[in-house]
Amino acid sequence: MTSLVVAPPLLVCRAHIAYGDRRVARDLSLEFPAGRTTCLLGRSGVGKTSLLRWLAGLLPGATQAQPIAFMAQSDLLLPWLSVLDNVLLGYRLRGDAAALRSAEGRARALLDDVGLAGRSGDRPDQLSGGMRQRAALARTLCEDRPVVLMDEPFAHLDAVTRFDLQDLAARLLADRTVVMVTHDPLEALRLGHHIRVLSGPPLAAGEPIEPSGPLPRDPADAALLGLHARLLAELRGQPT
Amino acid sequence: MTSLVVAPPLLVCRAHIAYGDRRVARDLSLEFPAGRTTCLLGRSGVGKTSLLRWLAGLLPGATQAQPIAFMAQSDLLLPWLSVLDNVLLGYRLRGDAAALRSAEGRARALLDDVGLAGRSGDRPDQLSGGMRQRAALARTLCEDRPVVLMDEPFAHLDAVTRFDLQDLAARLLADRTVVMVTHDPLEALRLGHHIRVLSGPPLAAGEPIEPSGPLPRDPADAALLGLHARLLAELRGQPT
Amino acid sequence: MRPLVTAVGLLLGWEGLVWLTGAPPYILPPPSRVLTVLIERLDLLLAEALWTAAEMLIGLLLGLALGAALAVAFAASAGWRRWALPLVVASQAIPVIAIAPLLVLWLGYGMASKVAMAALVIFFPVVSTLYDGLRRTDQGWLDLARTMDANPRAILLQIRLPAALPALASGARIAAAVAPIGAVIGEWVGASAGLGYLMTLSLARGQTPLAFAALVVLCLLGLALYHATDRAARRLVPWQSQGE
Amino acid sequence: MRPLVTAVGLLLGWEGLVWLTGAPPYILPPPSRVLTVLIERLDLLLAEALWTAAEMLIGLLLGLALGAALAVAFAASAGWRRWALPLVVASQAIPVIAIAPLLVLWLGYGMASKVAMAALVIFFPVVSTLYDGLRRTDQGWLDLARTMDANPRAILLQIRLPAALPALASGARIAAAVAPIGAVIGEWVGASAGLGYLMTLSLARGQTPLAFAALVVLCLLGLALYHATDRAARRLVPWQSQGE
Amino acid sequence: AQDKVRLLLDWFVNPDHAALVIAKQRGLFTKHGLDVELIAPADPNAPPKLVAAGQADYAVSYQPTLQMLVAEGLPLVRVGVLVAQPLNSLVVLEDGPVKTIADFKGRKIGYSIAGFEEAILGAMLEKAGLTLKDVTLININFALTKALMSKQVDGVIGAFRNFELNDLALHKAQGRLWPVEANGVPTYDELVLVAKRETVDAARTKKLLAAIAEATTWLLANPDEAWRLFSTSGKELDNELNKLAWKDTLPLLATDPTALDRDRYQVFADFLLKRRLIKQAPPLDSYLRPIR
Ligand SMILES: Nc1ncnc2c1ncn2[C@@H]1O[C@H](COP(=O)(O)OP(=O)(O)OP(=O)(O)O)[C@@H](O)[C@H]1O
Ligand SMILES: Nc1ncnc2c1ncn2[C@@H]1O[C@H](COP(=O)(O)OP(=O)(O)OP(=O)(O)O)[C@@H](O)[C@H]1O
Ligand SMILES: [Mg+2]
Ligand SMILES: [Mg+2]
Repeated sequence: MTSLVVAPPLLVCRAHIAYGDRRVARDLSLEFPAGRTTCLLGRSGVGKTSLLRWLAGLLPGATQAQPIAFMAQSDLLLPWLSVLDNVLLGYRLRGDAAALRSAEGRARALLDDVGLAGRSGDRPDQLSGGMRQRAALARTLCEDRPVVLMDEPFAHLDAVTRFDLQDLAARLLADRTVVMVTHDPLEALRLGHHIRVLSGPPLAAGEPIEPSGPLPRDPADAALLGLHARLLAELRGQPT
Repeated sequence: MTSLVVAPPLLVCRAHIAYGDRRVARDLSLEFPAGRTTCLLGRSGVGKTSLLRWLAGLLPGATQAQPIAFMAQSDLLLPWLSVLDNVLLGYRLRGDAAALRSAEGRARALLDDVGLAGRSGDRPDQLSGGMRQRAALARTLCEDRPVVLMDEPFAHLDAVTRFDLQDLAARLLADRTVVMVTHDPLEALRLGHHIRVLSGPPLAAGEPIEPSGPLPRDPADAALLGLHARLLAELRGQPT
Repeated sequence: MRPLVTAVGLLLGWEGLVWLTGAPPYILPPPSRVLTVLIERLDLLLAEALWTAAEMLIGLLLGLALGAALAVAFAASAGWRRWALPLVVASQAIPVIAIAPLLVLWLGYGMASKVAMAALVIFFPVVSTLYDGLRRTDQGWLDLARTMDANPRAILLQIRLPAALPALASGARIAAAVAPIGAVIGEWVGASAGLGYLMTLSLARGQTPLAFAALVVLCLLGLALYHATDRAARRLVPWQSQGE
Repeated sequence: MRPLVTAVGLLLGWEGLVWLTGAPPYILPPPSRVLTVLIERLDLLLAEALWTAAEMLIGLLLGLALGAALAVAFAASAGWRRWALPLVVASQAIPVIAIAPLLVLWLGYGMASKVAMAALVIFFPVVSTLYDGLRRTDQGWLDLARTMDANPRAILLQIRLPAALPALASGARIAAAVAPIGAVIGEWVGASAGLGYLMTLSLARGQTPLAFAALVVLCLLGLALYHATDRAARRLVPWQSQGE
Repeated sequence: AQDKVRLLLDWFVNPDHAALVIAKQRGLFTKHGLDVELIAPADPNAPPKLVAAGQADYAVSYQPTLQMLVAEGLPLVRVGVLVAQPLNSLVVLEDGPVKTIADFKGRKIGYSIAGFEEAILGAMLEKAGLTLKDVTLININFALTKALMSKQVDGVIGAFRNFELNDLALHKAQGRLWPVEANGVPTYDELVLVAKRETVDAARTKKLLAAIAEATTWLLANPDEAWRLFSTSGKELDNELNKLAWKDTLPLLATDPTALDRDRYQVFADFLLKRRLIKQAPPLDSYLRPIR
């Protein structure tokens, strides 16, 4: 399950983001290095989701340069499709029958990985909140794109499931350009090559923090605990 | 802001919970002590939300014995009401004009507490995900009920905001009977008089864990760290 | 059992109305008289009802197909929207008396012109509600589909259309309810059979009870079609719980 | 500018239709003739249009009010649903020819019976869509309201009704589009003014161009009412983005 | 004080109503102490029923309609006459293939009033040696000239001799016409005045008919001035068709609206019976009320 395309970097260049009169970002420039996972932290409402939507080309003025997989803050499952069909949504929408057939096996495997093997025929409204989030995660991973954008992908999962799925994501997303919004500093430390704390308004990114060690990292690592404190302080608005 | 009614205990007595053929709980009996906060942990899909809905009297066979405030897993803000009006929804629905007037001040204070002071006139679709969750929290707290049921109330909040709002909740919910579902063992340790790990199916509750010390507890406490490991193990299905 | 109770209740209400307003039998015959005629002339009524039912059904199917196609065209193309939408709205303002000779000229006096007239009445609620539904799609879904490189066609057919099915169901219910009058109006184009024809005929001859018996049969046909459509519509959107 | 282009386009299309089908002028007059008559008899047409517009507007308002009230009653009470819903559905099957004498009997020859007839046509889409909307309320909101000890009335008025406003908007759009035909049908009850009256009269007199001029004015009235309603409907649900 | 009278026309105002309109315009009703309101409905079947229901005092209707309604038990009486002969006729295009009624064999005929017009047509065809089975009947719903001119049908029944030929002429077509009463159908009164049996007021009716008679006399003597008065009395009356029809209609108006030919009703009732349009013929006295 390696994509053939080499993952590109993501660039934000002098971006303006505004909703009506409310300016979220102004002249924002930022780079997300190719083939790496960048975790974004930031206070609620600072503009993380907006930035991600910008990167996905969903905001006015933004463009989507390369194929991406996008996992939004809400699960966005289609209620009329089974869980399996939801996971395969991208292939169904692109209408390539051969690709769809060949993807089905992977979709089932992914559902198995996220613990929904027995639920692939259920409708989304028969799932619990965490199950829905896992289905959305499986859909995003199934897309198999060089660039992956994820908005709080594990927010509704219990600690154990979260830990396992972090491993899964780290494995499947290796060598892709990933931008992941999270509220959990430990999650960022476990999964991010780079971690950036966003502040604002206007939206600004702190210096990238680059913990060492291969992904996924061990959260019990003492070095990480120090960074944890630093992240919290930065979040609190007191850069150390 | 103390409620006049003395908070009652909550009892689940030989409850059956099922969706069609899918049995979630069978002959479940459980007690939530009066005036205390019980935190529920459990794997995704085990039935936490179902249990909470049972307690709220929202499932067939269940009854709602006393006034409750219920915060669901999704924010359930009404898109046609301003944030302030959403917070006051209960008072508006009950149609008691005097109560509504007297609650407005508290609602504004609560919006201030959750960091939405400047957004009380906004429509919910102008808020970020975390802001919406904070508005829903304010609505729940504004209800000022002796029994409060909350389903993952802080899931979409960054670590700092979450910490502050945990304090707020602990302060405002003291002496009430609170049942809170959470996925964060540290949050449970910080806020719960009792912590119960749910397992299943069929749904069953582990022995109550009762950390010592007043709420909110300090997460850095060494005693809590031990309990943290125990909770994780119990979640993983290996009770220590 | 329940429909029977309802029917008896309605008949009593009707009798009460006759009694209260003092409407003479040649304007509003009492239900007892209408029932007698209904039973006496059942063979005639059923034969005519068959015609009307056929017009209703074909008109409804045609109206649904045409309405759905137009709504999709409006949702898909600004050109269709700009040029055809005013036409569609304006078409609802055309009385049968103005359009009947045209229909006859193009389609002749056969069933085709009647069905066309019926479909003209029936298709509009379908276009209108479905088009409304198609432009109300959740923005989140549309955004998701865009990130998946879906073309507008796929988005329309696989996201917007299924999401608009509850709206279509709503339109289909209205369409089913107006199908009887559509068929009767169709018969006005020039018919020699059907309940509408029978009604005009018997009203002209002063046989008001027979006219009302035909009306009762027409209403029953309408109710049956409405309930069948309602059932089908509920089945169309199983993911959406609908109260009674 | 754009409406003008549309109008010219439609006229060209009409002329083309006449040319293509070879419809004789006494059945489908060419737009040039109709335009001439339209301009020559503008004062007459406007005077008649005033009547019809009044009937349309009053009928629409009445229909909206009645439809909304009934939908709320259906949503609130199983009794209303059981007894009145079949009546409402059946009411759509009744042709004007059967009910006109009754209306005159009860409401006299004045405007009241015409408006009543128009409202009868107009109210149904409103009941149907709004009632559909009322029974589609998000279960989460209903549960929340229940935990807040809201009585069914408060839930209906403060949760279900606002949540169903997009559906009501959909119904109002249909109602506006059928309002012209409602008014014309109303004029059938016995009128001495109005565009429908003028149309019947001139068709019977072989003055087809005048009839079509009246039809054009009627369609314009319909379009204007539709667009006004569309605007109002969008304003009704500002929280819901609607594409063009 | 003026006696308020509500009179329902059979249809929109047209030259057939000349006497009524002129009586009103020249104040002849007022002169006889009546305040008459003329109301035009769109459905010719409704007025007699509304009179029977007491919603109006008089209605303009047709002899065949009256006899069929009375046979169905409506409490109506004929109190006067406006046109004392049939207007109905069978019409074809002059340059069409049908030269005699016998030529209709295998052709299409349009009608508008089911039952009654079928019966008339049946009688006419039988006189020419055909039956209804030899032709195809098509309901054209009053679009007579349109159906003829667009060649959707070969002939139409229900054409009024004072209107349809003129309508054809205005569209530069010529019609050929067979009057019904000359081709196998008993003669009858086309336009009659009816009232409700129980409440008919002889004295008032006398005044009404007197005003109508006076108006008829005047308009026959002053046809051009009468046309001006008529054509300006309401909307859309001043048009070519009405102008042409006016000339053809005046000679058809009954000079004596009180006239009553009882035999004609007996014969026509028998015709209706034979054609099975009525099940039994009510006694003439029950629905003929001579006003002298
Ligand atoms: N409406 C429904 N119809 C059918 N099955 C349902 C429904 N709601 C929940 N379930 C099933 O009931 C079980 C318990 O669901 P519940 O939502 O209570 O889980 P949970 O513990 O809250 O999970 P999570 O942590 O993911 O929110 C799950 O297996 C779920 O699939
Ligand atoms: N549709 C919208 N209309 C108006 N304002 C909006 C809209 N969406 C977001 N905003 C505003 O833009 C700002 C950034 O929102 P965004 O959703 O990007 O925050 P976030 O960092 O993702 O927050 P959270 O952690 O709570 O999800 C907030 O102030 C929010 O109120
Ligand atoms: Mg966000
Ligand atoms: Mg849950």
